[in-house]
Amino acid sequence: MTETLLEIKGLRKSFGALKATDDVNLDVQAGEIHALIGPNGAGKSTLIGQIAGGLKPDEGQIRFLNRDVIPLSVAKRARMGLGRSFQISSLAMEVSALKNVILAVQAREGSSFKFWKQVRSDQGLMDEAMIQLERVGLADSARTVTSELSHGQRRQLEVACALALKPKLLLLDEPMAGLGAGGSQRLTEFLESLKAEVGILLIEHDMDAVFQLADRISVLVYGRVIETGTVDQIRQSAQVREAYLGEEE
Amino acid sequence: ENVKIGMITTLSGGGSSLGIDVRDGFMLAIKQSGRTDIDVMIEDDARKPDVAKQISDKFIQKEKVDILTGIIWSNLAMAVVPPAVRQGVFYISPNAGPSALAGKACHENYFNAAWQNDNLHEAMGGYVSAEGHKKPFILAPNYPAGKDALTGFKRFYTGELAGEVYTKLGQTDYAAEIAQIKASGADSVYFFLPGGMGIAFMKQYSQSGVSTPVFGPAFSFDQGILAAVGDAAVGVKNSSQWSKDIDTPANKAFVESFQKEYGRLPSLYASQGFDSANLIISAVEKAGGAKDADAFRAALKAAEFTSVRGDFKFASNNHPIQDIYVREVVKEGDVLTNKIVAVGLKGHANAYVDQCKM
Amino acid sequence: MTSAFVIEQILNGVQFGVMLFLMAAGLTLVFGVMGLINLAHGSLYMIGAFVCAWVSGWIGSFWIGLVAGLLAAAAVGALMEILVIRRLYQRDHLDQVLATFAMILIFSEGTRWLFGDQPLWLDIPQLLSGAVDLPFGVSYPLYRLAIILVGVALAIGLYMLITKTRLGMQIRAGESDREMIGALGINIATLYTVVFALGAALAGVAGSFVGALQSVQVGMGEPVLILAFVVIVIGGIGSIEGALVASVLVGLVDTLGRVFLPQFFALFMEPSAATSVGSALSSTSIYILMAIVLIWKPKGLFAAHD
Amino acid sequence: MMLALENIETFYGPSQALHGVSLEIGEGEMVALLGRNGMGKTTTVRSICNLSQPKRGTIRFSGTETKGLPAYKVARLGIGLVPEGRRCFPNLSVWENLVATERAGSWTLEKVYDLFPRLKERANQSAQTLSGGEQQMLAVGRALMTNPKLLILDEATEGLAPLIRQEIWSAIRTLKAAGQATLIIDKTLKELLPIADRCVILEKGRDVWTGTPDALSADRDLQDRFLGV
Amino acid sequence: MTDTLNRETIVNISLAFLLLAAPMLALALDEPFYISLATKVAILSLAGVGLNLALGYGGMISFGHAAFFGVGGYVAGISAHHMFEGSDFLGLFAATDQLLLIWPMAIILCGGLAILIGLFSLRTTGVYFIMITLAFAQMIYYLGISIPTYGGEDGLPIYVRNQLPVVSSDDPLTFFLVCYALLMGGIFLSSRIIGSRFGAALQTARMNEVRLATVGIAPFPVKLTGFVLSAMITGLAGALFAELNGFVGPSMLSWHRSGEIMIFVILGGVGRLYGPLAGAALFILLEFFIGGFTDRWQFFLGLILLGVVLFAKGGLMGLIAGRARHD
Ligand SMILES: Nc1ncnc2c1ncn2[C@@H]1O[C@H](COP(=O)(O)OP(=O)(O)OP(=O)(O)O)[C@@H](O)[C@H]1O
Ligand SMILES: Nc1ncnc2c1ncn2[C@@H]1O[C@H](COP(=O)(O)OP(=O)(O)OP(=O)(O)O)[C@@H](O)[C@H]1O
Ligand SMILES: [Mg+2]
Ligand SMILES: [Mg+2]
Repeated sequence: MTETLLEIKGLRKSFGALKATDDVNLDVQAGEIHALIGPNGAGKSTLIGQIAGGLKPDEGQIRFLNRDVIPLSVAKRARMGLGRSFQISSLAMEVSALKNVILAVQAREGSSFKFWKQVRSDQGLMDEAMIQLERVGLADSARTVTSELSHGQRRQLEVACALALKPKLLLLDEPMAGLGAGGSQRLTEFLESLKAEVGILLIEHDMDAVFQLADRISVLVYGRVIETGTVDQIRQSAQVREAYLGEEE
Repeated sequence: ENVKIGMITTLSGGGSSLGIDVRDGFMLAIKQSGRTDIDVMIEDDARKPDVAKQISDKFIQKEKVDILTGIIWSNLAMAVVPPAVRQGVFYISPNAGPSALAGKACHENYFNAAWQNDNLHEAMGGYVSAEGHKKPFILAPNYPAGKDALTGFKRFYTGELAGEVYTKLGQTDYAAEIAQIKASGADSVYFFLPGGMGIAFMKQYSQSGVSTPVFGPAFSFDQGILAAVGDAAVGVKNSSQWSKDIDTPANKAFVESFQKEYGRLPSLYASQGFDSANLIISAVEKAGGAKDADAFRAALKAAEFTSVRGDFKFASNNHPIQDIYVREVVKEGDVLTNKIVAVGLKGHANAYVDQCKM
Repeated sequence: MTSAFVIEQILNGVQFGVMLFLMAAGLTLVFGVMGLINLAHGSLYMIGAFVCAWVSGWIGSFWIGLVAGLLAAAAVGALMEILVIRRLYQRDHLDQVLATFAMILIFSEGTRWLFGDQPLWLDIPQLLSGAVDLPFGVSYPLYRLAIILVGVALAIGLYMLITKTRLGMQIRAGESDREMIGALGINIATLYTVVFALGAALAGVAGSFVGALQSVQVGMGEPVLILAFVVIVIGGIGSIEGALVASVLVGLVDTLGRVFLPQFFALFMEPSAATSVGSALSSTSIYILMAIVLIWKPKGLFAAHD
Repeated sequence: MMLALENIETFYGPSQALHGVSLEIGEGEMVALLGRNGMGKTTTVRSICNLSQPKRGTIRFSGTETKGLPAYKVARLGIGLVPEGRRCFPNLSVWENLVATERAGSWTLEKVYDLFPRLKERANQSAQTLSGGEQQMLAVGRALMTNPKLLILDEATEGLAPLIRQEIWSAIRTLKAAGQATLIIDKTLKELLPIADRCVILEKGRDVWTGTPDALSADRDLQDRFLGV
Repeated sequence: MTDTLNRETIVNISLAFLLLAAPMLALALDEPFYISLATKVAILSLAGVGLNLALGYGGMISFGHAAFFGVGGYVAGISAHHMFEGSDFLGLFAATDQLLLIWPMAIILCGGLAILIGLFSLRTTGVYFIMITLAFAQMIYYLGISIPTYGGEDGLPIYVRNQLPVVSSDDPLTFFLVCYALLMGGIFLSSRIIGSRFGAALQTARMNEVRLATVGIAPFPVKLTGFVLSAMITGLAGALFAELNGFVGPSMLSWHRSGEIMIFVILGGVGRLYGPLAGAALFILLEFFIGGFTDRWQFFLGLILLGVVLFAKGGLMGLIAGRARHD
């Protein structure tokens, strides 16, 4: 039987008159990739923000691992096993790629209030971080300062950091954006292989990837989920074609 | 062997004009004495206590001075004087005279050649009383010197007050206080607001059209500052132990030679610098240098020099016993200056003599 | 305590506030809008006041002095931007702190070198001397009313410049992404020189106006600097209307605190202790105000963006 | 030639990102710049705009050599940039972003609003709070408002929904038909190749292949080697 | 890459050595005064080391560290004052002249104060943080100038010399060595902290708080802890400074002092272990030597500082040891 990782009920969030999230119901099961698609400005990132904790919903429920997480801080939710990547990358720019990942590993492993032991001499931490970098194909750039990474490389690094948390649920906000055609393909395969260990809520405008990966797809338009279904169902839906897909080949 | 004097004074930033006047008066006296056995080293304390302390360490430890002098501000004096005199060095104050150093923390090697901080205020308190004012409004900044000032005033003015206000140190806008003065029905105003605060207050006071007479200590009406206060100051009575028009030969010669040397009229501070130097010179003369501390101390205490302010003696706590005059700001041609109109206190010492156990 | 007294004190508070705005206006532009930490702003204010005092003492007209003060501050500002500040945009904010701190030393000593050690004399112009009668039996110095007018006019002018003109948009854009605005064809370097000079000119004007009320002396810019930063931060960085509101708020709190706090404590304390405690508290009132505002609204009252 | 790069070499501090890139764009031509992540596409764009001045090599735009010119002068020669990562001015509203750097020409506010109605809807919203895709639209609109002779699109369709992407592509086609010269970087070969006149592939800071889209489409091996497809 | 690292290490060792050698040399040349100058450098460097932890590593630009510096100083001063008067503090604590009690007291008090200030201030960021820390420091400053018991603006001279076990704190060289040891201890502690897990979190808080929270570390406690540690080090420096000068006063609490400590850090190189030492040493030596040379010394000091900012990226350490390494 599958376990429900995330369950959202009746979620609402407005910015002034704008309803960015309007009565959203959604769930993600273990071992599932649930894709969230929708036009620009539909409220996808806003939804992710509320799940991860950066934004406070106005109304509704978010349950993660059967626990109401709305009162919890971003950091607490992350420690519970909620990993995320940002649409516009958000990294520690002045340190190396490796250090960004190390921080994630260290946070997962336990307290950061250790003042004496040097990170540099903590081989376990380093090895673990390298493994994550390798998985996303960034091992060569491990020692490069993040601000010197190209755009695409930074996107990969975000994913590595999220993975280093060994999350139960990954929230990925357009991970393919900025990756070249080849990079997207590789990431697609990689996410496919992750499925077994972690549930994924995937936002992506790259339809090739979405159709290839998703077990289920929800379509968000003006803050509302207009449809949820399998790849085929969504492909067929006239409503979705009109609002989002357009005349795909 | 030469007598070595270290002068620590404020020569840069705001407030530097006081230090410069003290220095110039002091050096004028040294020059006039024609002595070649006195070396004076001068350094700028930038009005910072720790810098002053550092310079004093340098003067004492490196230059091995016999005498320190020059400090303008009480808080700097408090940082420098106690440790210096304990190391056996003499300190002659040409300006600051905090009550602690006159009372409990007095020391046999500390001499003040200017005044105890309360002196000028006490004189004004007495004068305002004597002039028959019944309701003065008094104000000063909220810090020890300000509190001492008003306490000093009240020591000799014992009647009713229209109001007593402590302003913020460094405040520059006095509209609110002026309105309070207006509303209080005061028949006179006494203020102690040193430096730019006093200039600002006087300007704004005269602009406000309030006509209640103003009294103050000399600090806000002294030669250096009068030009900046402008005509607003004319007619204001202020208390001082010195004035340019004190009619003694020594003072006449001082005013004339100072003006000749530096091209400006001397200020109160210049006179204090000048007197400090002459005090030292007289003691050096008498004790044959400063190496024999006991002899030198005794010679200082005797104060056998001609002060430009007239009679000068030391009280038992090494602070002056002197006359304090009341002056009035007048215009001589284009120049604003002061004229003595009365004697506020005669042969006055200070309130801390008894607290000093030397 | 009559109502006229209270009204007059409120007026004093507002007036002091607008005066603060006047002093902060240039800094609002340079710091609030361009995002540049210029500690030497107070020095530009001082330079304006000195030149105004000197020229008006020499020629005998406050107004010519005012223009001279404005021009001198603007010129020094432009020079400062070209020679120093321009090299620091790409750097850490803290380098600006160090560089402009160094400029304070240079300007203060330079001014002393040029103008001597004594404070200078500067009086209010004949035209604006005297008092006017207002309702409720309050009579108020004309010059201070004029300052209120100039301050408010400047506030409106700046507000229009910043929010309504293309120039204003470009300045703000330059603050957030200097490289990008250049890549879109705007000569941000020259633009910033001009704006910096404008900010300096405003400082010069403020110095001249306020110098006539206070003492024109070396170091006069320092308290102004802190107050101006306080005002801008309370108002919310980048917001002109915020700076104006904050100025008036600070002016009122400071003035009314000074007047009424000692009286308040006198209700239940003996008089001398009340004066003491009251004035000690009122000395810090604006800092307490700032702390409260920032604890309540961490980005100031009129946060331009969060 | 409108734009000609000859053997340019560009550094970030001590590290060299371009090791000799040459490329040309003629009037009305549309050139696609391709390559895997980190191969130097963006650096090439930055070099053209003089945001990173090349250390060696020459760049001519409309007959002017741009060496040593400040970036704003290069831009005023007629280059409109849609930078990687959008870089809208966050503290400006949508409308302000569009008009702050506008230069006269055929593109006007109305036309941009017609192209992206969403921007009109959000005209007074601060750019910071726009969704990713909306910011992307804004960046494109902002560049168009400068009415450039050469439009540079660095991943301009990143993060855009398929429908909008189709609109942008059709807008690009319209632009091209109107004779707009364009340098374009984009990952969706499917849409890019049909409209590009020429393709240049970068590999480790060098241009390793130049040719027609047809030749590229035909050559799986080439794609595999340099684009990782 | 490794050679810049080595270069910084070499520079660091040289700085530490020079500071240690200066008073020895002074003693050999019979110029004991320079010992107290070196002591001043050591103490103010320590204050800078404290600030650097918050400002350089944690990105918390505190413009109120004088509050801690001064409070540290006042602990020493007040304690000595009561010792001298033979009275108790508020009738509660017996006065002590044992530095080994006074120092921890200063450190703990500053830590407590920093918790209080930090709890409020850390809600803000950037320039707002700069100003709110200034606000708190100003409140304490005005408290300092208006409390008559402890001298108000005039300050409080320390008449009794506080004591250390075994060694004599009265001897300038001994006192220098004590300060030097504490400075080196402070730097070593900083270096451990920075390299630790906590240090990694603290530095990420500077660069990107969102990132820190995203990996599951709450930024607020990290920043608060960093701020408190920083305040404690600066507070200790304040206690030493009071001891050195034999005096405390509100000038130790003033914003000029906060600014000066900040200038040391920036001048030396923000976020460099030995930056505060380099900065404080240069500043104090300049102040001392040009001060003895001309009245207009502040003008020249200004020019020199300006030269350093314009031509040395990353302060003195940037100039002599190259770019900082963060990986
Ligand atoms: N703080 C805010 N204030 C006002 N409006 C906001 C704010 N944040 C987001 N919005 C608006 O809410 C809507 C939803 O934004 P969101 O970022 O969630 O979109 P999205 O679905 O992720 O779009 P995209 O695919 O373009 O990234 C947008 O129209 C955006 O402009
Ligand atoms: N600011 C910088 N400092 C140092 N090196 C940099 C900097 N920016 C980019 N680089 C390096 O230069 C090389 C080229 O980067 P560039 O951004 O041009 O790649 P790109 O082809 O645009 O990649 P992407 O498709 O990921 O955007 C990369 O190896 C990158 O690491
Ligand atoms: Mg989004
Ligand atoms: Mg790129």
